[in-house]
Amino acid sequence: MELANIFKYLYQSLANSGLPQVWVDIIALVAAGLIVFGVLAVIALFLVWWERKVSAHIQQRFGPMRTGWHGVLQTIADAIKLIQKEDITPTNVDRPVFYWAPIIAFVAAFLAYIAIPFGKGLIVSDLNIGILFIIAITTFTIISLLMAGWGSNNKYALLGGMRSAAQVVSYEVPMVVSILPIILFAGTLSMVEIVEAQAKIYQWFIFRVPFGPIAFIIYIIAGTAETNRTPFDLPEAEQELVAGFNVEYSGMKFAMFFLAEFVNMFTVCAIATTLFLGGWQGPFLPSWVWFLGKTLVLVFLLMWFRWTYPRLRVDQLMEFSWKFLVPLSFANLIIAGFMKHSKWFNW
Amino acid sequence: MDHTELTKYILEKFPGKIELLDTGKAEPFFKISADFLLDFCRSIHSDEKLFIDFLCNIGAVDTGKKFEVVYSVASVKNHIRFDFKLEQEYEGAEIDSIQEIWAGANWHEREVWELYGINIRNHGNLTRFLLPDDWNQGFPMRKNWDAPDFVRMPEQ
Amino acid sequence: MNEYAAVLIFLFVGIGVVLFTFFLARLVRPSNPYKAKNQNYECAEPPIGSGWIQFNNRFYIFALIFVVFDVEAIFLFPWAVAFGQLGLYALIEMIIFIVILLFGLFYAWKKGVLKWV
Amino acid sequence: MLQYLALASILFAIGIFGVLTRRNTIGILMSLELMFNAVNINLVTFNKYIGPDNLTGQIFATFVIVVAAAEAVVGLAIVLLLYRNWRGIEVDRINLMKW
Amino acid sequence: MKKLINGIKNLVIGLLTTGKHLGRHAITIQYPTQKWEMPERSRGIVVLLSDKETGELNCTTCLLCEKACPSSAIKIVYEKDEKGKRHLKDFIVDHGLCCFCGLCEEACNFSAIKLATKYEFSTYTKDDLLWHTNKLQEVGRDVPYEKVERKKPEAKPAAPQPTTATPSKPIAEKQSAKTGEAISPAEPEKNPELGEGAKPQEDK
Amino acid sequence: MTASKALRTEEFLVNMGPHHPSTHGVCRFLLTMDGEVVIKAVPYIGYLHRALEKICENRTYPQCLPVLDRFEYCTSMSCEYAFCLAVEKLAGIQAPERAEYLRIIMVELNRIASHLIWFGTTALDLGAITPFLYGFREREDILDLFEMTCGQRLTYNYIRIGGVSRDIPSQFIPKAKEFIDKFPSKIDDYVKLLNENPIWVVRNRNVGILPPELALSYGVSGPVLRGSGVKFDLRKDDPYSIYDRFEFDIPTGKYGDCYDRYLVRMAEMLQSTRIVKQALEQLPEGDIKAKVSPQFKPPKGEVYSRIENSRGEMGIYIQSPGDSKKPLRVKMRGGSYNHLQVMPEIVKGGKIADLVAVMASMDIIMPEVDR
Amino acid sequence: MGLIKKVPVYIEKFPGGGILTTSLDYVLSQSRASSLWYLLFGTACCAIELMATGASRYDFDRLGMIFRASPRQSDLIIAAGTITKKMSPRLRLLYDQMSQPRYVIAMGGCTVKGGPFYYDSYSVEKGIDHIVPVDVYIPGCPPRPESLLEGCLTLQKKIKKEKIADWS
Amino acid sequence: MEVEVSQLVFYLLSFVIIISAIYVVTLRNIFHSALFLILTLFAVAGIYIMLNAEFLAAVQVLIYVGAISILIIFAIMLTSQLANKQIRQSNEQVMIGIFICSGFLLASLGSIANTVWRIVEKPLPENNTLTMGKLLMNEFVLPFEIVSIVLLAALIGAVVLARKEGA
Repeated sequence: MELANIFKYLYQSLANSGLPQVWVDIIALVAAGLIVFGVLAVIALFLVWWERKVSAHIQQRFGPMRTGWHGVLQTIADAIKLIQKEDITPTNVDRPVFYWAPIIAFVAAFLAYIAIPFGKGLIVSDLNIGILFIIAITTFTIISLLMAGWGSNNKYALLGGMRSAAQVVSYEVPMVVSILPIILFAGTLSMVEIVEAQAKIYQWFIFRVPFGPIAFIIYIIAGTAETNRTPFDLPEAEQELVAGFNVEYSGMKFAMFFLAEFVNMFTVCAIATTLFLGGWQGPFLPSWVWFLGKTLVLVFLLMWFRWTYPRLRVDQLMEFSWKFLVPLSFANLIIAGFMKHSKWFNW
Repeated sequence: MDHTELTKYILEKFPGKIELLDTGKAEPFFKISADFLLDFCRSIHSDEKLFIDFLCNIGAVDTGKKFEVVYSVASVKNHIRFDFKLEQEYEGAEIDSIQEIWAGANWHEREVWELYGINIRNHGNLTRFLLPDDWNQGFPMRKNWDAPDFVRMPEQ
Repeated sequence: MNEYAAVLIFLFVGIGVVLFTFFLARLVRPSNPYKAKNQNYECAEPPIGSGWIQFNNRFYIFALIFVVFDVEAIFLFPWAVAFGQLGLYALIEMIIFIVILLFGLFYAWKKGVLKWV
Repeated sequence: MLQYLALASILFAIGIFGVLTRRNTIGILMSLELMFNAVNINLVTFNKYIGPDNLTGQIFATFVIVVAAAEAVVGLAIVLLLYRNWRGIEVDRINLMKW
Repeated sequence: MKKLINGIKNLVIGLLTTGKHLGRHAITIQYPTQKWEMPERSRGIVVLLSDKETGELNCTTCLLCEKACPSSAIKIVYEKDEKGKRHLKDFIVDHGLCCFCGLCEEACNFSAIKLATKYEFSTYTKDDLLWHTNKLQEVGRDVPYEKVERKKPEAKPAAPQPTTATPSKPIAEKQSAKTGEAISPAEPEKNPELGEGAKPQEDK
Repeated sequence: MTASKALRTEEFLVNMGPHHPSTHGVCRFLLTMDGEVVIKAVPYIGYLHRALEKICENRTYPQCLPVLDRFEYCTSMSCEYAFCLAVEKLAGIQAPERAEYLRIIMVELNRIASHLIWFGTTALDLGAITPFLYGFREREDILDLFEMTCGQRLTYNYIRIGGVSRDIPSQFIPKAKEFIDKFPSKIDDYVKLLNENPIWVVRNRNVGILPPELALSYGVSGPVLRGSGVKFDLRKDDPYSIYDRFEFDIPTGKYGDCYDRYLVRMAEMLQSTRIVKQALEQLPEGDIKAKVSPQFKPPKGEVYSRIENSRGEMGIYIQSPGDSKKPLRVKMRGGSYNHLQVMPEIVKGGKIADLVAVMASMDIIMPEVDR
Repeated sequence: MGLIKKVPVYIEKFPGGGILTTSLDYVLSQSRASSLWYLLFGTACCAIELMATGASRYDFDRLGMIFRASPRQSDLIIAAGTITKKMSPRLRLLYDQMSQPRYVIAMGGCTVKGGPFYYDSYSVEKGIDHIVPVDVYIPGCPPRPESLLEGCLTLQKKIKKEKIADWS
Repeated sequence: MEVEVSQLVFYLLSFVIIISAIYVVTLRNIFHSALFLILTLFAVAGIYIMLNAEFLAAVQVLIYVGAISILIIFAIMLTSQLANKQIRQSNEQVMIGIFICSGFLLASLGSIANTVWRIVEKPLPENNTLTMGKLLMNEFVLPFEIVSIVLLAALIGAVVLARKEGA
């Protein structure tokens, strides 16, 4: 029972309805977009709830309990409440920039899902530059954070925006270089082909010692930094910058940032799953279950980090990236190159 | 040094300029004149046997007739502690700043100035800090102070 | 080509969905702006000066280095894809390429640029 | 194909306009980026329509991007230096300073 | 290198520590459904106690609590009859002023006022926190207490004992000579079943 | 234009506080910043100035105690204790032996509770949220003990002039012992979470170094002073009450940075458990309160009495007119007052994140500053 | 004002419109009540109890209450601790900067009426209702965490009764 | 139909490019200019995709949007009196500028129209990333290595120029 077949069937029946092919494609894509949005919204709502539950249980609390069974409706209530909240646009802000920043933040996070395979055949469009596309499109997040920081006309927001931009920029290099060994071995940029290169469990890139685990660790660290989560959550460090770049945001605009943050977290984990953990591959269960399961395990890992570690200072953060991760990732790439050349692990 | 030794030592070190008060039951309590304050502080700070390196507290008192300013000092090294105070008339009360000896005196003196209206010479930063910036109701810690919205505890 | 139509359509769908939720919120939410509310938040104090401060951005130098390494990374992608069909010389060329740039990184490191000024 | 070339020339013309009229050095650099992009569009267009056997045009465009990046890096560093020394990055002021 | 390995080790130890707690059961008390059992001495809210049989207030309008209150939260409205005896007209406790220190309870010689172990009294208006006799009595109706009758302290001279002796006097010796005459209102014999560790001074 | 000033970009002013998550209440810093670097930090206080001293002047001595509770609410027991010691010194009252022990048990437990708040908020300020919750979890156990004894969680009004208000209930000792026994293992958890965590170390090491000379000159005391390497603890060096009967160590730091202050406080919690343990074992039977009338009038005199609080030297100066049941003047001196004063000196040139770390390690609590 | 404020008036004229508006009201007010994000604002003793309420034993999160550092994103000020005259304009500003709908809980005696600092204090604001409109008053000095939780539940009850049509 | 849609997309993209490019060079607020530059560059990436240069499009987004524009924004933060929006951003050469650029435009459009282009109707190589990788490693290996030298030079130059301050 593969979901992909259902979508194929729906697409076929749409194509047979006599509409011109262009319109069929457009309608199918719009529908796909809405479905992806729905899935993401559900995932984000679930992640928020899950994060609260995980944090609560790490801290020997219960977390949300009173809205629905064990608080499952909590984030939905939050969302409905945020819709009702007044949307304040302070007088001194740069209005268009202030308005568009959350939209760009969300859209950048959303676009990445074009190329992420949720399961076998469950990909909106298997771009031939898949992974590169995702990396490229998510850089818009930086722009949105800078816009939010600048548009707010607030010193804390500006400092937060700058911090996050610098941070994302610094961790972009180790992130990109840590996925290069995978591309080296898979010989392709397409996400689907990368997954197919890891058909057997021993082929998962994380198990290709030594470069695989190292690349995975670098990727996870850099991904944590890119999504601004503890220990790299400086841009929204409550104790330093109040709420960082989204100090001035309220209501739905804030909700968009919030949503984008969790979608980004899921993106990072989904990419890690695809690149290192064999994506949707797995026995018995439907492919999308495997994909979701693996990704959620990684998400849980990020949450676990968040509720365990203190936060780095901004200069230490930078130095860690440039003085440690960047040389390490390049060294790892060279090792991987030698391995590829000498046909080790080249199964 | 126990208390009697300490008292004796200090009285001998500053003959005639300092007066022992029989008020504190525990540590020695002296009274000095306001113009002797700086010299006194300097010498107890530098004296080898006393080495008063720690200023505990400065507190002003409005006795109803006069202001008193009480200094509590201690030595971390020699484990001794004593207090001394000086008196000031209501009108034109003014004392020297002892920040050059103990930098921590800064805020204590500011507080004395702000709440009691005792001027501090050479303080350098006498600005409002405990009270609101736009406070204009005088010096609230004085005994005779009153304000329209100040509610005294009903006498029981 | 057709694959990339998805990008365009997703772009519109994404923006549309966000704008739609904004519109939805506009229906429900109250709106009552006044002067104090619209003041910028600065820890419950009236803000001092404009928020558009011009400040010593020490991140700038990191951005400089980043641009260089980002450019380097884009050359690594085609190399990595094609490496399976190339020989050892490609590896050596790439190592030379990387080492030259890492030299730049170490230069910056030694010059103390990577240290926070 | 012609439409792409036309677009490139319009973009290039706008870039020229920016270079000529901007007072702010960063504005000039941004206009330069526009011109680089116009050139790149041309390169890629020629690649597709005139020499599709190979990807020489795209390779060249990549190199142009590299040069643009290097130009931006050095150019902005110079801007920074100008700012430090003269507290301003307006071109006409810098011209004045020169004399 | 050693530093690096050590660092990674300690990061993992941190993860394990939080992970260990993840498996444990929460210690949360889910308030509206589960309730924390307040210790008997908890000072929750000021109530007036009434006699268990008659249902009358224990208060004799001696005004001791009003005097003892450090924040003047207690107001007693009374009128004197011809014999000079005070009759309670209204007993007002302002819970907006009260600092829940328990001094009134200690001052009271007739077990008339108590800080009960109740705490759920949030209101929508400020005036609802100004409790009059009936409310105080109503809330205090089911509060358990041990009735303790004591002498009127007005009879007792308020004589401080400024002992001029040096404080270095042996403590035990000093305590052996205790006088049972003066009754301190701060006596802790409200819960005799709890204080068996040391019985406080006897009441004569 | 060629002056070195020209090479700098503009500095800007930022308000940090009075409503700021890391200022532990309502302290306000006016920061002059150069990018992320703090050039100058000017503390503004008084947002919690409640005129406690003025209030005390119009209360009888026993009535002062609830007010004193609010002077430093994290360790209310210490405030009461300091005040009672001062009054007792003034009037020559001696508290019974058992009361002295009970006081010490309570004060030391309260010190642990206060340090747990410090531990939690420090961790929170540096971004670790879970230790905060753990710290408060253990604190609840201590508060249970307090509530069982005196009926309140925070403002106890337990220690009275001449003794304590009530004897401990019978379950107190077993519960306290249980707590004392399990507490070191909890500390162990904290240590595992933070002490050696590389992120924690780099955030705290060599940050906010406070040299001992500067500390003394500013009147810094308590764990902060000890973190700077000065081995000075009033409980040992100017022993009051019966502290000379207990065995405990005074932990000191070496470099005077945030990490040292952190270690000192962590060690102090363990030392306090040691004291409580000994006190519980030695706890004698007997009276718990000397006789003091509520209308009590101490003789004319003045006294400054100091104790070691969890935030340093807490001193109470009382002047009694002799013929009144109300003090003429009560002056309170809290450790934070001086700690906040020295902060601008040591945060200069650090990042804004360092300011937060220093603030957390100083354990400043605003009512002690503002009163 | 939200556009929808006028809509119920029209909808209710249609058959079944009443049910629609009530159920909409129900969903909206339930969600408002179940997701009260409180502003991290504490000045004195009550702030410690506020923290304790957020901690494991009492756990604010159960009620869906989490803290936000920025007033823009919070729905509720729990005024925990004494508000002095120096602080009161700041409290007002914070309240002003919150986005509506917004609620205030006065926690503890100091915020209700000045508490133990009502008399003899020259600097304490005698009740924050002079500064901001207060929804729920909680007695106590400081109130126990349970009292605070109960206060929040009281506030939730109040919110659940609210209708969109009478929002101000 | 297919052709029409792609024409439509092209016109959309060129509209975005031209309008936002004009904003880049004329807006007073330099930060807004930078944002419009980003928009322009993003749309140019769309043009690359239409020209079957997907890899180049990704590179365009990655480098221009992700790196250079951030650098530009940082530089703006660092140097401009942003609060003061009244600063005049263009100089007196506006008329000359319009003249020159319209002259250029006329000349180039004319020459484009008048040139006879030898269009080769042939699809580009299938996987352009792979092809580029091969090309870079074989035919363009010297420029490729020179790129690293150029980047190194840029890096060192920038570091030397920008470092001065604290040292």
